[in-house]
Amino acid sequence: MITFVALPILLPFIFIISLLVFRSDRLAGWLGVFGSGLLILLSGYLFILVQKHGVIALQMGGWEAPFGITLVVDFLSAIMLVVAALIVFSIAIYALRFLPKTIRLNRFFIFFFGLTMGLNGAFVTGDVFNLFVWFEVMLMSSFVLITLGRTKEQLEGGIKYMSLNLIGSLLFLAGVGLLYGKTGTLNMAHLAEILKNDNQAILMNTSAVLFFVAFGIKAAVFPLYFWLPASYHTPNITISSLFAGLLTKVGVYTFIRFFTLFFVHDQQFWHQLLLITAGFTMVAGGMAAAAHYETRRILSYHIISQIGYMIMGLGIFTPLAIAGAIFFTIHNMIAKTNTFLVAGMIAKARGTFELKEVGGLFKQSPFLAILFMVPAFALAGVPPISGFFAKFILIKAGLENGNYVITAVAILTGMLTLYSMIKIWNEAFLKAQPANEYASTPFKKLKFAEYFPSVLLGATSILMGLFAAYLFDFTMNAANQLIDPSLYIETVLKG
Amino acid sequence: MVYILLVFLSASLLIFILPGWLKKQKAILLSFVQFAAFIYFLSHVSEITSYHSKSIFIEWIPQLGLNLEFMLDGLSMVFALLVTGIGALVFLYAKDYMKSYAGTDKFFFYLMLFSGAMLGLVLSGNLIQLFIFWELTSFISFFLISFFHEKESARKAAFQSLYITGFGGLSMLAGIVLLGSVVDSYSFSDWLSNANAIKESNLYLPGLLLILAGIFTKSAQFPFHFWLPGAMQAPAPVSSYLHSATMVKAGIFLLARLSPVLGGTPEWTYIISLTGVLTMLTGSYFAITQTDLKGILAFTTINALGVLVLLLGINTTESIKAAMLFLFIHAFYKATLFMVAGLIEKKTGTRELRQLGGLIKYMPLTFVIAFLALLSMAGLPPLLGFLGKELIYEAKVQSPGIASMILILGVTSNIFMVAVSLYFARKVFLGKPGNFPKQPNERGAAFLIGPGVLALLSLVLGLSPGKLGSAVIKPALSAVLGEVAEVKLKIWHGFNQVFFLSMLTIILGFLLYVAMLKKDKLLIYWKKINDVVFAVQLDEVFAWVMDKFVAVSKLKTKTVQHGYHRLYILTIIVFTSLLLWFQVFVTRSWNFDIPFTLRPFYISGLALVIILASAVSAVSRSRIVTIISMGVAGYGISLIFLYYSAVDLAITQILVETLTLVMFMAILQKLPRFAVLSSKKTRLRDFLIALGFGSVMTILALKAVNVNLNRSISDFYLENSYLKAFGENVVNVILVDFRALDTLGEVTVLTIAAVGVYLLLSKPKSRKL
Amino acid sequence: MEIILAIVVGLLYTVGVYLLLRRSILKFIIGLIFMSNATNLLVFLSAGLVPGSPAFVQAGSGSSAPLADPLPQALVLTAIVIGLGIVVFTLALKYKFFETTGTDDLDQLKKTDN
Amino acid sequence: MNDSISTTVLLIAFSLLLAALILAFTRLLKGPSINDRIAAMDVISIVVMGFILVYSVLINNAMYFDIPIVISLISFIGTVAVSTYLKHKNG
Amino acid sequence: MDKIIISIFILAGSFFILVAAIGLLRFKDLYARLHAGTKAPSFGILLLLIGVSIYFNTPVVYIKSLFIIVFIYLTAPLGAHAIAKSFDNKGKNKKQ
Amino acid sequence: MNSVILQLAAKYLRWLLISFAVLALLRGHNNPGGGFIGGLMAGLAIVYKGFAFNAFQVKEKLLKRPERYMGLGLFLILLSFIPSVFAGKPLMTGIWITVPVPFFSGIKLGTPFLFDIGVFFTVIGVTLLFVFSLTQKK
Amino acid sequence: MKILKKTYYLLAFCLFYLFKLVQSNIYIAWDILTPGKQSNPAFVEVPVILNSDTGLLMFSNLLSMTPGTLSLDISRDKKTMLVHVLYYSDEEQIQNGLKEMQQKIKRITG
Ligand code: NA
Ligand code: NA
Repeated sequence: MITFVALPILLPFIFIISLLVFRSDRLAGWLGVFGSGLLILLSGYLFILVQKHGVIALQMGGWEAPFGITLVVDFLSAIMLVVAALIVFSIAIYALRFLPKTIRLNRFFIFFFGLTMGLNGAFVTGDVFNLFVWFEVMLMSSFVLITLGRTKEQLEGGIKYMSLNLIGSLLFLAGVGLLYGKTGTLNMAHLAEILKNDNQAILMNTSAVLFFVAFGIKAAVFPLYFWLPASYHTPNITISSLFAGLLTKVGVYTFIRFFTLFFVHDQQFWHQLLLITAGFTMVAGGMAAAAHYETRRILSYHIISQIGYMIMGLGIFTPLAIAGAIFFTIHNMIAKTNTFLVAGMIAKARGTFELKEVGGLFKQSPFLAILFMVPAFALAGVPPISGFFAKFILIKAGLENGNYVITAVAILTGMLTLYSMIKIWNEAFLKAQPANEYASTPFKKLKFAEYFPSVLLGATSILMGLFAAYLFDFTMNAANQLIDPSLYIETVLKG
Repeated sequence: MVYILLVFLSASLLIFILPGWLKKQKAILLSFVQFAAFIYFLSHVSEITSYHSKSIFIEWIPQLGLNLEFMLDGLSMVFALLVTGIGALVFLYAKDYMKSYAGTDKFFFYLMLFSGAMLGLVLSGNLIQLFIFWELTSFISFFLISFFHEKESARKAAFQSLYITGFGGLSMLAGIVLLGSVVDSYSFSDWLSNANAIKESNLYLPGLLLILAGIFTKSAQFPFHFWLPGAMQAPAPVSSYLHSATMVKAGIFLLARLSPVLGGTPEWTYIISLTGVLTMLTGSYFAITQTDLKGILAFTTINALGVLVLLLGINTTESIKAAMLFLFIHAFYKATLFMVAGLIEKKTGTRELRQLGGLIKYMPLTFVIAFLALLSMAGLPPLLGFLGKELIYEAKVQSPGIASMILILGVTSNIFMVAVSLYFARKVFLGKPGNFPKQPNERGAAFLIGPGVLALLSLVLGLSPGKLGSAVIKPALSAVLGEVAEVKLKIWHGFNQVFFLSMLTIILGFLLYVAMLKKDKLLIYWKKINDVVFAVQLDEVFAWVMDKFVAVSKLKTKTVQHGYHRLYILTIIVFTSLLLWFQVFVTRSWNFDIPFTLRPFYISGLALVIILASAVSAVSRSRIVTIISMGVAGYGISLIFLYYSAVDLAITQILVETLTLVMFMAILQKLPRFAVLSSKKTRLRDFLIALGFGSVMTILALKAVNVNLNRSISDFYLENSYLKAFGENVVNVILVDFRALDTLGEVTVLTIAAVGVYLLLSKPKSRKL
Repeated sequence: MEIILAIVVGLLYTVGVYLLLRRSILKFIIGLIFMSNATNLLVFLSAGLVPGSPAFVQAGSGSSAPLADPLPQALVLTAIVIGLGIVVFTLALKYKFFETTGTDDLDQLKKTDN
Repeated sequence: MNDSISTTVLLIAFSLLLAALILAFTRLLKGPSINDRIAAMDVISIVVMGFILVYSVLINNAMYFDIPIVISLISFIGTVAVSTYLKHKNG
Repeated sequence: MDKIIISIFILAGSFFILVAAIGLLRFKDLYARLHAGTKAPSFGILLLLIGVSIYFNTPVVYIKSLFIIVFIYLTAPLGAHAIAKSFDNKGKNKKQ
Repeated sequence: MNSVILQLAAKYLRWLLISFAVLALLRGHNNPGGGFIGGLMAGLAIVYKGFAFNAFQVKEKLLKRPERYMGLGLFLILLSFIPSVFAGKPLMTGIWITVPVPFFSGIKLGTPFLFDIGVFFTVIGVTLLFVFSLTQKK
Repeated sequence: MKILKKTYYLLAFCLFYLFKLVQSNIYIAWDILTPGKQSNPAFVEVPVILNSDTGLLMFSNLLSMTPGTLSLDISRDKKTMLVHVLYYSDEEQIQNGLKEMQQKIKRITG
C-alpha cells in the first residue's frame, strides 16, 4: 500500500520508457490517455489513503529518514496530485485533436510524461534536494515542449522562458547548498525539527531569500515573472494549457511547503514580503491582462495576477488564509487550464487568437459559449462556481486578520479579472464577426475529444462550487496540517 | 420557499428541452409559474404577521458561516410579492413583445433565472447567501442588457452596469465580512440580536460604508446612477422588470433589511439621506430634459430610488411606512409605463418624444392605462401615488434635524415629477399625430394585460388602501423597524401642513408643465444649460476612466515587459541582491572564526588561475578564448574538488566540461562572432551589479561554512555504506542506493534533454497515424 | 582556504552575472555555465572542506579517520549532470534560433513580449 | 602525509607543474589560431595529470590514479572532436 | 635508494612537462609548437608514472600506469595529427 | 575529420575506450567511477568513430540506436526496483545476492548495481544523441 | 616460430623506440631551453612501404614521437605520408631514415 506513494513518479517514468521503445503515434495517443487516466485513479487512491491516515510516508530504499529520500503525501500533496492528474488527463485527450501534425504524438507524450513525473515528484517529495531534481525534470520537459513547434516565435519565447527559469534553478540549488551547510540535512521534516526551536534560525533567512526568489520565478510573482508573458502564448495551445494550470502552481506549492514547514522564523519579515509581492503581482498581472487583445496573452497575465491571491493567502498565514490559498490554487489550476482549452477551441474555429479579428461565436456555437462561460465565471468569482469560494475565503481571512490593504487590492484585482473576462466574452462571442480573412472560416462542429476535456474541467469547477463544503473541509485540514506540522514531522522521522 | 427557487431554476432550464408546440407557449408557462409563486406568497400573507416569520435553515459550509438560510418575514413578503406578481405580468407582456426576435429561448431563460435570483435575494437570511444572489442578479442582468449583443451600445451598457454593480457588490462583500467578523456570523438573525455590538465596534463605519457602496451602486444612487439609463438597451420587458421590482430594488431591500441592525446612527442618517436627496433631485431634474421615452422613465426611476433611499435614511416609523408604500406605488407605475413605452416603440417604431403625438386616436386603451400610471407617478389623487406622496411629505416633515432642507428639496423634486408626468402624457398621446415610422394600432390584447392590471391596481389600491396597509405594509414595517408598528392607510388626512404642500406641488408642477409646453425654447435652453453645466456626463467619465486605465495598463505593461532580456535578468539579480544584502545586514552579528590562509599554495594558485580564466572569459572578444577560458575555469574547479576529496565529482566535472566544450565547438563555427554591443557605461553598471551579487554570495558561503546548527547526516552514510549497502565508494552508494531517486530524476532529465535536442535540430517529420 | 574559495565563488558569480547581462545569447549561455559552476562550488564549500580523505570506506573498518562529507559531492555530481543536459539543450536551442533568425543579439528578441 | 618522499621534492614538482600550467595558459590565451589553443589545452591536460599524480603521492592514496586515465581519454577525444569542427574555420 | 629514484623520476617528469610548456610558448608557429607539445609532455608523464608506480608499488598501480602510458603514446601523436591536419595555414606550401 | 590515420586508430581506440568505460562501471561501487562516468566514456568511445570518419549524416538506422540505449537503460533502472517490491521491502531497497565464484569468497550482486548499469546505458544513449544531433550536416 | 620471431622483433622495436624517445626528448628539451637556435621547418612527402593498417598507425605515431618530425596526413591510397620536419636539411636523408623505421615495423606486422 505504502509503495503507491512512489507511483506518481514511477508511472510516468514507465510510460516514458514505453514511448522510447514503441514509436507509433497512434499507440502514443492511447498511452498518453491511458497513462494519465491511471494517474487519476492512483492519485484518487492516495487521496483516500491520506484521508484515512493523515500523512503517509515512504522511505525510499528502506533508508530511514533523514538519511534516505522520503516521499510524503499529506493533505496538501494529495489534493495537488489529484488536481494535477485531472488536468493532465484532460490535456492528454485534448492533445489528440489540437496538436499540429508536425508534432509527433510519440515525442510529445515523452515530454508530457516527463513534465508529469517532475510535477508529481515535486508534490510528493519530502527532501529539499530531491525537489530540486524534480524541478529540473519538469523544467527540462517544459523547455522541450515550449519549443516543440520550432517556429521563430517559439524559439524566442523558449529562450526567454528557459533563461530566466534556469537562473531560478541555480538560486534554488544555491539555497539547498547553504541550507545543507548550515543544518547538515536535506529532509524537510528534519529541517523543521532542527529549526523549530533554534534561536539561530534567523540565519536561515539568507537561504530562504534564495528559495524565495527561486520559487518566485517559478511561480511568476511580481518582479520575477517576465518569462511567463514572453513565452506562454508562443507554443501550441495544448502546451500552453498544460503549462497554464500546472507550472506556476508548483512554485506556489513549494512556497507554501517551505514557508509553513521550516521557514517559520522571522514571520514578520516573510509575511510582509509575501504580502507586498502578492499585491504587486495581482495588480501588475491584472493591468497587463486589461491591456491585451490576444486571448493567450490575456490569460497568461491572468495566471500571474491570480498567483498573487495564492501568495496573499500564504502571507496572511492564518489557517483560514492558507486554506484559502490552497482552495484558490486548485480552483485556479482547473479553471485556468479550462480557459486555455477554450481559447484553443476559439482559435480553431476562427484561425486566430486575436480578439479583434473574431466574433459572433455566441450565435454560432452556444455550446462553446457555455464552455467558456464556466471557467470564465469561475475565474471572475461568480457564485456559486469554485472561484467565488476561493476569493471569499481569502477576503474573509484577510479582513479578519486585519490585512486590509492586501484585501482591498485583491478585491480591486477581482474587478480587473472581470474586465478581462468580459472583454473576451464581448469580443469573441457577443460582437458580430468582423468582415476579414477569418470570417470565411466555416465553423466546424466540435468533436467529442475536443470538447470533452473542457466539459470535464468545467464540471469539476461547478462541482467544486456546489460541494465547496467538502473541499473547504479538506483544504482546512490541509492548512491545519501545515500550520501545525507535528504529524508530518512525526510520520516522516518516526514512521 | 426553497422549492419555489428550485422550480424557478428548473423552469428556466426546462425551456431548452420543451417540445416544439409547448415551446411556443413558454412565456405563458413561465408566467404561470410566476403567478403560482405569487399565489403561494399571497396565501402566506396572513401567516406572516408582525410577530411571525417563516424560516428555513440548510447547512452548507458552516465552517465559513455560510449556510442557506431562507427567511420570509414582512419585508421579504413585500418584495417576493412584487417579484412574482410583476414577474407574471412581465412574462405575459414579453410573450408578444419578443415574438419578432431570435433567441427567445435564451431570453426567457435569463429572465426566469433573473427572477429566481432576485427572489432568492429577498428571501435570504444569510448575508453571504444574499450576496451570492446579489451577484447573480448583476451577472444575469448583464446578459439581459446585452441581449441585442451585436449592437455595440448594448455591449457597452451591459459592461457598464455589470462593472459598476459588480464593484459595489464586492465592496459590499467586504463590508459584510468585516461586520460579520464582529459577531462571527453572517446570519441576519445573529446580526439583529447583536446590533449594538456591531454599532459599537470600530469596524462599524468602514463596514457600513462598504455595504452602502454595494447598495448605492445597485440602486443607482448618485453618483453611480448613470448605469441605469444605459440599461435601457435591454428589451422593454427587461427594463420594465428591472426598474420596478428587481435589480435596483435589491439595494432598497438590503437597506431596509439592514436598517434595524445598522440604522439609527447619525452616520446612517446623514450619509444615506444625503445620497437619497441628491439622487432624487438628479433623477427628476434630468427626467425633464429627456426626449427618449425610456430615458424619461429611467431618470424617474432614479428619482424614485432617491426617494426610497432618503426615506430609509431618515429611518423613522413614518418614513419607513412611506417607503414601503412607495415601493408598491413605484413598482406599479414604473412597470406599467415601461411596458407602455415598449408597446409604443413596437407599434410606432420610435421612442423619440419629438416623433410622437396624438396616439390617443390609435391607442386609446393604452392611453387610459398610461394616464393612470402617470397620475400615480405625479402623485395626484385618487391614485396610490397620491397616498404615497402624502406619506412621504409627512415623513419628511417629521424627520429629525434636517427636515426643512429635505422638505424643500423634496417638494422641488416632486414639482418636476408632476411636470414630467403631464408632459409625457401630453406629448405622447395628445396633440397632433406625430410622424411615426410605422402606422400604430392597438392589436394584441396580451400586450395590455400587464400594464392594465398594474394601472388598475394603482387606482383600486389608491381608493381602498386599508388591506394593503394592514396585511402587507404593517409586517414589513415591523420587520424594518424591529418592533411592531401600526399602519392605517387612508386617502384623506384632513387639511394639514402636508396637504398644503401637496397642493403647492401640484400647482407649481402644473405651471412648470404649461411653461414647458408653451415655450418649446425653454426646454431647449434648459438642455443647453445642462450641456454646459453638466458638460461631463458620468457615463462618459466612466468610459474615459476605463479607456485611460487601459492606456495606462498598456504603458505599464510595455514598461515592465519591455522585451529587453538582459534587463529582466538585471531586475531579478538586483532584487535578489537587495534582499540578500538586507538579510546579511540584519543578521550581521554572527561570529566568524575561519582563519585566512593561502596554504597550500598550489590551491591558492589554482584559485588564481580560475579567477583569471573567468575574468578572461568575461571580457574576451574572441569566442574561442571565452569558451576555452571557461573550460579552464571548469577544469580548475574540478581540481579543487579533487583536492578536497571529491574524486568521483572531479572525474564527472572533467567529463562534463569536456563534453560541453566539444558541443560548444560543434556549433561555434556556425555562429557569428561576438560584436561589441554595449557601451562602456553599461558594462560598468553590469559589472557593479554582478559584483554586488557575487560579493554577497561570498558572504553567504562563508556564513554557511561557519554555521553548523546540527550534525550532518553524512555520518550515517560513512557508517553504513559498506555494512548495509555493500559499497566502498560512498558517493557512488549515495547515488545508486541511499539517494537513488535523485539519480532517477537525473537520468530522466538527460533523456528528455537528449530527445529534445534531437527533435530541435532534426528535420521535422509529420505524424504517422 | 575557505575564504579564498568563497572569494572564488563570489567572483565566479560575478563573472556569471556579468555574462548573463550581455546581449549575445552565446555569452549568456556561458554566463549560465559560470553561474552553475559557482553554485556547485558553493554547495561543495558550504558543507565544509576536508582535503585528502575521500569518502571510501574499507571492509569492516567503519569510519575511523575523518572522511570528507560524501553527500554534497553526490549532490553536486547530480547537479553537474543535470546541468550538462540543460546546457546542451540551451546550445541546441541557441543554434536553432540563430539558424532561423540569423541573430545572436538578445535585444532583437522583443517580439513575444508585446 | 607520508615520510618516505620528502615533501620538498613534491613541492618542487608542484612548482614546476604550476609554472607549466601558467605558461601553457598563456599560450592558450595568446592563440593566435584555435589550433594553438587546442595544443595548449592538450598540454594543460597533461599538466593536470601530473598534478594529480604528484598529489596522490602527497596524500599517499592510489585511488587518484583513475583520474589520469579519464583525463587522457577525454582530452584526446576533445582534441579530435574540436579539430573536426575546425577543418575550415579559425579565429 | 627507492626514495631517490622516485624523487628523480618525479622531478624529471615535472621538468619535461615544464619544458613542453616553455616550448609551446616559445616556438614561432603551430607546427613547431606541436613538436614541443606532443613529445615532451608525454615523456614527462611517462617518467612521472614510473616514479609514482614505484612509490605505490602495487600490481594494480602498475597495470593502471601501463594502461595510461599505452594510451597516451597511442593518442598523443594522433591528437597532434588532428590539430595539424585541421590547421588551415592559407595555402601551405610543401617546401619552404 | 577525414583522416586516414585517425580512422586507422579508431579500431584500437574504440575497444580500449569501451573497456575503460566498462571497467569504470564495474568498479564504481567500490572505486571511483560508476554508471554516469562509465556511460559518458563509453558514449564518447562510440562517438569517436564518428569524428574520425566524419560520418554524422543522419541515418534513421543510426539514430534509432541512441533511443534504444536510453530505453534499455531506463528499463534496467525500472527493473532494479522490482525485487524490492517482491521482497515486501520499501521501494528501491537494495536486494543483494552472493554469486559463488570458485577461489573467491563470492561476488555480491545487488539491485543498486543493476540500477547503475541502467544509468550507464542511458548515459550512452544520451551522449550519442547529443553529439549526433549537434554535429548533423544541414 | 614465426610468433617467436615477431616477438623478438617487437621487443627490439620497443627498445629502439624507447631509445628514440629519450633521445628525442633530450633533443627537444635542449632545443627549447637554448634560445637562438635556428630551425628550418619544411613539409616532406614520404613514400609509404607498409601495407598493413596497424603498421601504418605504428609508423605514423612513432614518426610523430621522434625528434623533428610530425605526421600530418596520409594520402587516400596510403602510398605517401605528409610529414612536417623541424630541421630540414636534405630530403633524401629524411626519407631514408624513415624508410629504415618502416622496415623495422614491417618485420613485426608482416
Ligand atoms: Na556549515
Ligand atoms: Na546522480
